[in-house]
Amino acid sequence: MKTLLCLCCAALLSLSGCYREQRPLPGAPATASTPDPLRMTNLQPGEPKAQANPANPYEENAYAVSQGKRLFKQYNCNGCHASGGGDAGPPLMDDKWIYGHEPANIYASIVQGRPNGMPSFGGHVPEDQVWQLVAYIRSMSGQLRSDVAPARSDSLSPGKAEQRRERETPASVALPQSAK
Amino acid sequence: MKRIAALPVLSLAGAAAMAAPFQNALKPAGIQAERIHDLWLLTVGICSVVFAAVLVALLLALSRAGRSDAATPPDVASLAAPEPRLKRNVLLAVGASIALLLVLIVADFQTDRLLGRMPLSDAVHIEVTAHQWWWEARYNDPEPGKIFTTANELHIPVGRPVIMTLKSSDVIHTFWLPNLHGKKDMIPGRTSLIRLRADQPGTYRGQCAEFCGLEHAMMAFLVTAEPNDRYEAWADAQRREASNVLSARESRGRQVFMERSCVMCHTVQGSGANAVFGPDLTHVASRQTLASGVLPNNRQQMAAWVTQPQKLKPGTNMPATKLSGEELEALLDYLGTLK
Amino acid sequence: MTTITTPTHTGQRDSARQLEQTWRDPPGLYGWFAAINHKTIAVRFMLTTFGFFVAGGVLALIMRLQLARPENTLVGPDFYNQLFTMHGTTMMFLFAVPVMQAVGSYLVPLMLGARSLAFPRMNAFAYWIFLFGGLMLYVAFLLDIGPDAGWFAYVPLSGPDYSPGKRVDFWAQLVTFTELSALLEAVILITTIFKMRAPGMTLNRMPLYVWTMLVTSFMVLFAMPSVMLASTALITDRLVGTHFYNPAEGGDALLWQHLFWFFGHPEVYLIFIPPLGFMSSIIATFSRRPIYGYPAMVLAVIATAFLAFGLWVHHMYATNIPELGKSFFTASSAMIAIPTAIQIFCWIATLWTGKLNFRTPLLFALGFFFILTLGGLTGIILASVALDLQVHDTYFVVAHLHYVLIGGAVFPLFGAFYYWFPKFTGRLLGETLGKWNFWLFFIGFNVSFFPMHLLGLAGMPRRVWTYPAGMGWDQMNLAATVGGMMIGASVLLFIINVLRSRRHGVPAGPNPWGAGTLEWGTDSPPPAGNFVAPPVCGGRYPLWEPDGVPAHVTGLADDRREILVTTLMDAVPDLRPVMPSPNIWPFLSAVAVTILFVGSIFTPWAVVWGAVPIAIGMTLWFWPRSRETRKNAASEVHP
Amino acid sequence: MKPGMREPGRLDVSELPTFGFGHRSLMWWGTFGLMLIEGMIFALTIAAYFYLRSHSVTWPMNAAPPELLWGTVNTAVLLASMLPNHLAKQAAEKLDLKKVRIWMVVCLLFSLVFLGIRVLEFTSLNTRWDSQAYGSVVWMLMALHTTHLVTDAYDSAVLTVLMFTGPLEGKRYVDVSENAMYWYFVVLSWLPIYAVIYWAPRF
Repeated sequence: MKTLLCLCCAALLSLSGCYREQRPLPGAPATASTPDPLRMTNLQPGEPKAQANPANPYEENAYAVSQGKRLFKQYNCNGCHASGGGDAGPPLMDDKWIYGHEPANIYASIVQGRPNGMPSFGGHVPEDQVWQLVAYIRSMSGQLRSDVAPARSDSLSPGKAEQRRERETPASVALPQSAK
Repeated sequence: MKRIAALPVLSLAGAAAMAAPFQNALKPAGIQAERIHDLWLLTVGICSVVFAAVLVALLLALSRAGRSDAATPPDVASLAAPEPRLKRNVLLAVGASIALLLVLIVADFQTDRLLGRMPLSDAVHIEVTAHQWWWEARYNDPEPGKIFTTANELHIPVGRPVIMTLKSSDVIHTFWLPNLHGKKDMIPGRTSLIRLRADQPGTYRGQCAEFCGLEHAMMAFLVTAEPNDRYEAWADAQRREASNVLSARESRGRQVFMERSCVMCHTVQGSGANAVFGPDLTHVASRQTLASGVLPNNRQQMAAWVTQPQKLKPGTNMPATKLSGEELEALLDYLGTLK
Repeated sequence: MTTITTPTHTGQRDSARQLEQTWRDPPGLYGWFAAINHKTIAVRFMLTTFGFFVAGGVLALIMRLQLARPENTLVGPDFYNQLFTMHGTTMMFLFAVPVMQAVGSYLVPLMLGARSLAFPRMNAFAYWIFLFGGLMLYVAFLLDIGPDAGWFAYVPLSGPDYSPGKRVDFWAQLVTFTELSALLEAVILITTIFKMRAPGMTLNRMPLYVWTMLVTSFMVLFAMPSVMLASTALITDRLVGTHFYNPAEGGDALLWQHLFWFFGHPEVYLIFIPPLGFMSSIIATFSRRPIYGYPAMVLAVIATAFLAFGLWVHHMYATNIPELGKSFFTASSAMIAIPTAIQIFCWIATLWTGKLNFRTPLLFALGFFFILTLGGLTGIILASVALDLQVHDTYFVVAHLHYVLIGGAVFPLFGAFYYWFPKFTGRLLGETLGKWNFWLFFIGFNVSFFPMHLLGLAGMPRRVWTYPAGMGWDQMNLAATVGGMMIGASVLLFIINVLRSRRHGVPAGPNPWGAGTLEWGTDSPPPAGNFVAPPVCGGRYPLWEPDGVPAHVTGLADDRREILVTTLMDAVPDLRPVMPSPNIWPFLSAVAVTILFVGSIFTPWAVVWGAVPIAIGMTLWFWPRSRETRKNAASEVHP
Repeated sequence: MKPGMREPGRLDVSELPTFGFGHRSLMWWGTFGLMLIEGMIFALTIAAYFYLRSHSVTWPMNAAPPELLWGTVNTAVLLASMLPNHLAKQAAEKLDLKKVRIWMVVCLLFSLVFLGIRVLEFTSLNTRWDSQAYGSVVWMLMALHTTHLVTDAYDSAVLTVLMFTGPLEGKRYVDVSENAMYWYFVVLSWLPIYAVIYWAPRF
């Protein structure tokens, strides 16, 4: 029967499944390998090194990104980054990146903190949660596929949902005047 | 295969701990559940009678009716002539069913009125907030100093009315404590009230009844109904801050608590940890269960819960925390002091 | 008993051949996609819905295996949530409602003595839409994009914030697919029933089954728009950031529940009313007499339909809506038992005074009495606010709804398959296997679902992927699983029976049961044009009329698809329009619509660019072919 | 039974007309069914509008009511379009091809005008679908009705072309007449929607 046939074909496909839709539970799946320690201790601003940046698998996974969004609120990132708009801390939804826009750079910023007020969350926030945060932060400037990036929240809407943001082309900038 | 779950191995001890408290609508232990149970008995009685009557009528019909096969000529007389006997019997049956329905409807209205009329003097006010997938309970009091918060395990005084304000912090949950009362939804953006009273002391188990996501199945809570004086004693204990008189190991444990992920979500009154995204742990050691009614609260389960929560409650928002053996032992010691 | 089509003289035999030429679908692969004959489409429709029924059943068995023992880890919460969502969605949207329309689209024209359904191309289109919707859902499911927020998809859990990814969007679009298909079918059936009845088939001679399909179709028109609106609002919330269900921006989570249950409760009766028609057909035939109390039966069905729209709130008793409202809905929910009671009593009266022929169809009809009555009574329990507060969202409700839907719909449906299978295929289903099929199903069903009443009262909530040991739930869950397996086995027997009987069954002849309605007056299976000479209807059971069918219609062209249109009330011959001929555009348009719907899951712009191919497809579908037109114009008679 | 039985056992229908207008035709019932469905959808959306309103303190929620100008103009245009539409219907029922062509073209011109104005209407709603629930439901109503305008305009366009190019037969006049009926529906269903969108926020 035609129906059955189609279902069988789909069954073959499904052996792979659709990673976007899986629910990787922290600890369970392979999170991105932590960037090498050299880069970890590298605080100098400006161009991220040309060397390979490990990709963040969570950037392909809608559930992980939405977890990142939840943690972003929970860990009160809004306190300084005001839902990406920027306040005491720099905005995260624009194209300007002081310490680099690659997942590894953002990971380092969160884990080690940065001068001028960004605290270090190393140890406090487990690794896979950091990677979830990294994925979400990159969605704020439209770096993620729109079918992975979060839709609007059930809250007062701060503006366009991440999934509908224009993709910014990240540019590196020096520290803002205020911070000097 | 990717869909095979991580194995939540609940030890037999766990099962036992869960077996003790009941969760049963047919064992009312409070006035509200009693009233519903009375209505239940009446309704089931009437329905059984009706069911029996219909079946008897059917069987009689089958036994007395003649037999036939496809060749038997159809009897179309009824198209021409009315059938008064059938008419009378059908009308009688319909009349009887209408009458019984009216009885049931009246009884139901009556029960609703009674449920709304529970005396409320000297009530305990509790604000219960549901989270994915645990329960937060805030005991309100006219004196701000006497307000305290706990999680997943409530104590209430026997014979005193309890007024619960129900809220949700994320999706729709339903508060259900079958031995004491029926359900009430907890709908984000709305608050609702549930009034109940425990008339027999005991520990009763409740569970979220509205599908609320990955761990809907593991969102239970315990309510302990006890004499007023013991309740007051418990409440006083809950109001106390965690003591800071700690052994070296214990204060090392507190250091771990403060430096690792625990502090990001949990509160321990008096320790400086005051995040509100997980259950308040000020008196965690005084509770019977962990992970909202899923695990018995003992040292070994606590260790498993801290280090690999996803194995015990897949989908929970509690992150796995990597700890050295020494850190873990110290942390467990510290948590053990939170009585 | 008279049959209508046995050719009497050569003239008629020629016209029979000619009619077959005119009405049959074109041959070959193209013909397969261009087919529009209502019987061809209906058979495909039935097979497809039955395929989904089996698929949904398999999902249910996996769930039962998982719940067979406490703390089982056969499947995890993520997959389990997809399982029960898919099971509910499949059974409600892909089986229960469409299968009733599928059977109706086969039988209604035959019972009315008509050559075809009205709008045969739209009928084909509706089928393709349905098929593609169902396939989309299952492909998504196999790709791990299966919806996991429940078939009721309550917001905010199903909303943008708590259901990341595309799982729920596929669910919402499936709703759009199936409801579109169902709405079109409803329009087709209403038009057919009102305007294409055999001359003399006044409304009060219409078979009870046709009445149920008429009422059901009207209910579809009023109920389904509600869920389409709800799911559209859901998908816009998720995709373009509207705030229908966002309390923080003035939306409301309960808006979803109102819209959903305003559809959802009538839907139960969409599923339940056509089987009442099956019952009336089967009981009349196998007790060899007309159903007692025809007017009462018709009025009862209509009353059920009206009441069905007045009780959706009894799914929301646990929410904080005003008590007064709840009392009203308690009353109306209880009152809907009355029309059903009336029908049950009328059937019993019919059996009481009839001569019974205990064949498998009658067995299934009798199974209905036991199971549906029990389900109806637990329904009265659920109508009561106070009791519902305890059993709502527990396994008690699972038991109740399966007693109502399986007892009220699936048992009569199986009876109907056994009853009409000879008409579909020309051969009878095996009687022995049939009896096994029935008894396994009947016993298995009760073993599986009766304990669930007790489970619910013993505090077991619905939709839990596992449960702790020592709650006193273990044995009852095990029993439920065993019963489930028995049901599975009996459905397997049914399939075997069908496959064997299709080839080796006893040849049926036009009227194997000696039934009284018009579909039995033509060959089995019926010719492409249904009737060589369409009958004139002389009573409620035309074939049982002492002097048989008073006359046959002549003067309809047999070289083109000419049909007879009669007047609304009295079925007086009025027009003889020409029906459209097969072409492939309904299929292609359905493909275009599918592309738009699936595309709109990923980008709102799909609605814009996806509309272009649809416009093209529909235009070519409508555009008249000049040869045909000339032929028709030549023999035109102006009003 | 009409028409008369020539010989017993035969009901000859060969003199019956092959098409007819109004509720005699199947097409009328098909259109009627679609109108019921769409009417139901409009009604439910309006119900949702007032449901949300009943749950909100201020209405419209932090937004100004839509400007009246374009909506009102469009209402006038839509109402006016009923005249050529009516004449097209009459002509069709008289099987008068020349008149049908003329009035169908006029109708098409009207539809171009009100589609143009509809665009301006969207610009004068003073709210966006994603600003709050009020905006969402207003845009939903407008989008639903606009869909009907577009589809009906397109139907009429196709039918008009057919009327010029052929091939024609009697039942095409029925199509024209049913198309006109559907047009009535689209116009008349606009009146309550207009009242809700433009006037409800003002009271």
